[in-house]
Amino acid sequence: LSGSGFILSGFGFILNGSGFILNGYAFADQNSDSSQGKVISCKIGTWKTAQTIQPFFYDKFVPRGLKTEVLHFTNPGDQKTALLAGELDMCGTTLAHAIHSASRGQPVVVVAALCNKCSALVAREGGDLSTVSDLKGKKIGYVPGTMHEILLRETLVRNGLSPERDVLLTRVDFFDMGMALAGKGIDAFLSGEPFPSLAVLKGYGKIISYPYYGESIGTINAGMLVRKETIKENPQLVHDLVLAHAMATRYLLANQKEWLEKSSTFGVPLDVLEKAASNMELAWEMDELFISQARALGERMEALGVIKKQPDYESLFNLEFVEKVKKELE
Amino acid sequence: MNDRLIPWVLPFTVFLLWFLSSEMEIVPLYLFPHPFEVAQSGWSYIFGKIGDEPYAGRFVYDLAASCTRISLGFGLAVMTALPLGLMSGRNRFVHRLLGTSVDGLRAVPGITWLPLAMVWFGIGIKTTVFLVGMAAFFPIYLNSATGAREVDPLLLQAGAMMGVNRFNAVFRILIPAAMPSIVTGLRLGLGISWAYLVLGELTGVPNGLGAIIMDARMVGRTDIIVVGIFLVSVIGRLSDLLLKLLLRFCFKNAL
Amino acid sequence: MNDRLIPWVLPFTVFLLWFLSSEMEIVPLYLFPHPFEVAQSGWSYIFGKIGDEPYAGRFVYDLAASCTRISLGFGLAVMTALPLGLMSGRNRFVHRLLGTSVDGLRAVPGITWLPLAMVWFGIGIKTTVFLVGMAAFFPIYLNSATGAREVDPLLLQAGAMMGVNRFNAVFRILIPAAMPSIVTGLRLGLGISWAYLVLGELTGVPNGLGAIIMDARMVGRTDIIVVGIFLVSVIGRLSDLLLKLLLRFCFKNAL
Amino acid sequence: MLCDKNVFLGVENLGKQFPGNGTPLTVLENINFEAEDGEVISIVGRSGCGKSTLLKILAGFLKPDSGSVFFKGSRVHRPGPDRCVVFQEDALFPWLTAGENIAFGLKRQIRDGSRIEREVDRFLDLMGLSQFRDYLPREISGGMKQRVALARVLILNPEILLMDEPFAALDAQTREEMQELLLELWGQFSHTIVFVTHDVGEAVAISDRVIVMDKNPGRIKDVINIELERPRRREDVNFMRFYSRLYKLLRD
Amino acid sequence: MLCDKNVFLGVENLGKQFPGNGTPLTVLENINFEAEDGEVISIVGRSGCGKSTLLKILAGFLKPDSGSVFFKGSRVHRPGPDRCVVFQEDALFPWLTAGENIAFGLKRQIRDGSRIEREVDRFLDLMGLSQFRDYLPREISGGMKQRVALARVLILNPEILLMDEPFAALDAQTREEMQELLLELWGQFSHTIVFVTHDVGEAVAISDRVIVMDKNPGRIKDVINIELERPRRREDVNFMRFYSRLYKLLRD
Ligand SMILES: Nc1ncnc2c1ncn2[C@@H]1O[C@H](COP(=O)(O)OP(=O)(O)OP(=O)(O)O)[C@@H](O)[C@H]1O
Ligand SMILES: Nc1ncnc2c1ncn2[C@@H]1O[C@H](COP(=O)(O)OP(=O)(O)OP(=O)(O)O)[C@@H](O)[C@H]1O
Ligand SMILES: [Mg+2]
Ligand SMILES: [Mg+2]
Repeated sequence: LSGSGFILSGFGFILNGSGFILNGYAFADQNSDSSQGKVISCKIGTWKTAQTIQPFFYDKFVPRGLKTEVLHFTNPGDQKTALLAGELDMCGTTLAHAIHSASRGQPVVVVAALCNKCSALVAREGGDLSTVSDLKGKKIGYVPGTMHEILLRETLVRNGLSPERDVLLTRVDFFDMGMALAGKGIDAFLSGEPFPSLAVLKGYGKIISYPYYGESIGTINAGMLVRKETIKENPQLVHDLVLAHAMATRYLLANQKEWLEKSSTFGVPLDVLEKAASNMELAWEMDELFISQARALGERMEALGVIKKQPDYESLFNLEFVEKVKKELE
Repeated sequence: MNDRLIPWVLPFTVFLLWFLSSEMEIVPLYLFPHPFEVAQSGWSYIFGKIGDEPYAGRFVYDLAASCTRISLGFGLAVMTALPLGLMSGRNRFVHRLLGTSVDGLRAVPGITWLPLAMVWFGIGIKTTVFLVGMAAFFPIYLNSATGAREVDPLLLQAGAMMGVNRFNAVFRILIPAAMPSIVTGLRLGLGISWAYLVLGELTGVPNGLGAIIMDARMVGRTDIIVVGIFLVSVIGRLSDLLLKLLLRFCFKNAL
Repeated sequence: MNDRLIPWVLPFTVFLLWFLSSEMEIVPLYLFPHPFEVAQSGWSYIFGKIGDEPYAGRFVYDLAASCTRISLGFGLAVMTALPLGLMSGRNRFVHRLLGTSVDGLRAVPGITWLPLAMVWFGIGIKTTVFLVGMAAFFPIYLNSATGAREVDPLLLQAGAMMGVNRFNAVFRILIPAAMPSIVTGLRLGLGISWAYLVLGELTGVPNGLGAIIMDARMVGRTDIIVVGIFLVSVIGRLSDLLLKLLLRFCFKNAL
Repeated sequence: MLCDKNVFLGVENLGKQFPGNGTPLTVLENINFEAEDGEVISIVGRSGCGKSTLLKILAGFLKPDSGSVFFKGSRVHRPGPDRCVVFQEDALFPWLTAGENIAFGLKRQIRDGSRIEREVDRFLDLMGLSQFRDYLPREISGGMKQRVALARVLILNPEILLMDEPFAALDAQTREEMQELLLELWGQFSHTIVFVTHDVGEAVAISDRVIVMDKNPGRIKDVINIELERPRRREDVNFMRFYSRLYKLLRD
Repeated sequence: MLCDKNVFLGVENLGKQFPGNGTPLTVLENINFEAEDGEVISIVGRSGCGKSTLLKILAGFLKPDSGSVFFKGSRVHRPGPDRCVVFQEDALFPWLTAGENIAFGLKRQIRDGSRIEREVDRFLDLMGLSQFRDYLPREISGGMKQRVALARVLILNPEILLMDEPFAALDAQTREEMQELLLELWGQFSHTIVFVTHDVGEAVAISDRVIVMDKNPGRIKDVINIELERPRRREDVNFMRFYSRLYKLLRD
């Protein structure tokens, strides 16, 4: 590492040295036994999007003595790094990311689902594209290494198009997809909500396909991730969080208006969310089917060369908490 | 033309072009918002009541949070880069020791520090301050090294003869004499601190001007992004003026 | 100590610390990779066969692509910032016309230009070049303005008397005389061009060092990020040396 | 008085003010003189009397507030290689070697590389600087720098040479050597020379005519013709006479 | 010879070389002299003979390669306010006003603000600079700058004043005024003065003793005692005698 040294350690020294001022809230809150009656707080990471909103409602459902603080991210990689560094107790993750991480031997465990669906293949409105097979020879935006890449390739192959030869895949950041499409930089993109609905409502895009294929990957999208050691050391906390997650999910599913209204405070207009709602499915339950779909996802990823070897799905997915919570809720 | 109007010629021209192209819809409005729409969003962001709209009324809080982070990060950069730069400008050994490393690190994208900073400092204000400070470090370092290197040795000799010790010479002679270069470095550093604020606020902090820009980007709200550009450039310009004023107050020959 | 070794003291110390903390697992290896693991990833990235592993063998292509973009962007910045900076250093009107706008824009985060750049230039290399050039513009502008402002008017008078016209005076007198400041500006600009490459390559281009760093970040491959930091800093340092060499070749008093 | 078209260099009713704090400072007032082709004119006067300002107006660096300068019948507007200045301060280009500094102006006039080389060699030789062709200004002594400054304008073969205390920073011996060199070159090229100095001995040693200036405001107090044969010797009684006369004029 | 402890300033076997291109350049060789308290010593010599180098060694800016400098019985190692230098070049701090430049050294010694003010006022007055207290160096003329440079060291009441051609850039009249001022101040404060000059008249006018230096390598050629009463008049025959003698010594 070319001499980051002096400056880095200089910065580090000063930063850590002045820890009293800056730390403030950073280290005040590692979990201890929640039975002691004093309030402990834990940190949850998620995106500020409608489909990953549940953590913002946990506080309604956690047992007394537990408080949650939600930190939001824009990138699953950063979220996972924060989790591994012990800065978060639980965080959202896309399943592709979880598989990638586990295949590299990182001690992460998915303990609940977060959402399903949320993807759509969008083409430019007014163009000559109406079906997937029209994409031949077109430029399609994607984000390398994500769920959406896998789904895009799956969709193309299923429609008899070779992702390498028949279309031109173009790296575009998530948030730039709409711009790129509207500005005619690309002809289509496959991305997560709310961008597809946004494209439709603003009038420059139309959805030509939802890339869900029940017999393989299905509609799975994201889950909640914890560290292995958290499960070992504080299973009660994980349980409490999964329970809160389940209850929050059920609450939001029952109160769609509140869900969307809260979501729109993140910046997306309500009408876009209402349009997108049918393509977003909040979730918490996981079962064997879920894991087998994840396996299918993992196989696609290996075939694509995104991962080198399959992770140990048994230890990546822990159904224990979901099952226990399910019983408690019934 | 009135001298005080000249600086506004360019911004006004840009505004006019923007207004006209929006009115004539040369660029579709969904791609780039109309100035009035942006003005409305800006108004709501600054003066709106919290809760009325997604970003309404957050400005003061964002500004306060960002200013704190900028002050800390920029302060940290000044405290490290200025002494190191001055030393490396005057001392061959320090120059050789640091030169290569600093010149290499300068080229490293700020965003790549984010995962490492999270490992070192956790998420929260320390990482933010680190990233902001990192960005401001290099221009301050390089410019103060250039400045220090070109100080007339005669002035230092004159000081020594009048009984200034080596430590005092730094403050009494070296810094004032290198001031024009240092000022350029500080101004560049402060500017880039603001520019790197979005990186610092990308992760783990709930508010701030950088955070709101990234939030708006995430949900595709171009109007808010333009508001952000506008506000950051106004505030950046103000902080630049403040810095200049402060320096002129402290050192007469600084610009 | 051997003079040629001094620059390596710091990098070596950091490496040692890293190595030891990895060996002793002070920071868990899954959080921050072992140097050997990074070395392996780096080797594969540079020398591997394409297809063996996700990033294997892409280095040469990425390097070539990024170098092209940097050259174009940096070249664009030099071609605009240098003349504007020199003019604003010598001419009060230009200074007033541009000063406020440039000082405001300096503070604007690079990433916020991305949506606008896409509207203006579409996606692809033009946007990349614009972003890289934008980043390099400010240090070059500000430093050449400082340099030009401080050129001894006597030298310009001497030139005029020897029959140098105003146009030639820029190349024959103004630029050489302002060279130390200009060099600092160019070096800062080149450094920051590399640092902004990730932004430029975030969208619309298939490869490049910045693209790979962002891809690695997206999937959380810290080892590849560290490889990226290392490569960018080495290449950044090399390009800095190249720039210095070039300038020394063209202008004797430049450093 | 309208300046006679046949006059080589004519200065007419020249006035110059600088904006001071509040009230403008009159630096030059009502300056009139003429110079013939090939004449050596010295301007002496106390520090701050406006000698440099006058020279800068002659060179075309400054615009006068009133009056004008005529050169061969036409008004002087801008600097040019026909009226070259050797500055009071060191104004060599620090990034060029002695040889390159000397070649600088010539390169603006002719393209022929080998001819430039030859000319530069000739002038380096003339100035006794051949050894120092590739030295940067900071590597040579003050006297050498002034010789380079002289060479770089002589090589342009200007019609008028304007010299602003060119030898003030030199020691007495080097200064006298330079004066001799200047006169020798003048003998060869016979330029018109306007020479600013505060050294009365120097003025007597080289000039055909000495203009004595007054201060606050700067105007011409007296003009003295030095009717001495060349070469002049400082030990000469007549030299002494002119010297004392000028000295007294300045003192009062 | 071991330097006598009672000597005020003693220079002993001093030698100094600079690393030239390849072969080192011997600038000073075997320099020996002594100065008594309150004496005015001039050093004259041609450009490049090592005068400035010698002065810098006396001041403690340069280390000699051989020999040593003793001051009141102890060896000189570093610069200090007891041995102050007035530089050949302009070395005022450009960011401080005349008054602040003068106060600079004193602030290092005493904390009492109002006493500093009073002292500065006194020296501004002494130098005839009261009006220019708040002017920056670039706003005042060359003569004034040298007066500020002199004031800023005199205020420190140094035991030795080292002056490196301090008046070289001034016109004849200003120069003589400054010489008179210097002697007047010397009459008041009676510092020891080592005065480097290339102006023979100046050396005769102010010194008790003149050290004439040779060039290549720089060594002492002769020492001349100027046995003239003060105030000295340049028109005086004896003054002329010393002048010619020194002039000839330098010429050879
Ligand atoms: N650019 C300027 N702005 C304001 N005042 C000026 C400027 N240049 C010169 N002066 C003033 O004009 C007067 C004459 O200056 P000038 O340099 O012509 O004197 P000089 O006779 O050449 O003196 P010296 O012998 O010291 O060189 C001085 O009082 C000076 O302060
Ligand atoms: N730092 C240095 N490095 C190399 N050579 C030097 C250095 N300083 C002085 N010299 C050389 O030493 C010699 C004496 O220089 P010095 O400045 O002492 O001369 P001087 O007698 O003061 O001349 P002047 O009258 O021109 O001021 C010169 O030949 C000069 O080139
Ligand atoms: Mg003058
Ligand atoms: Mg000297």
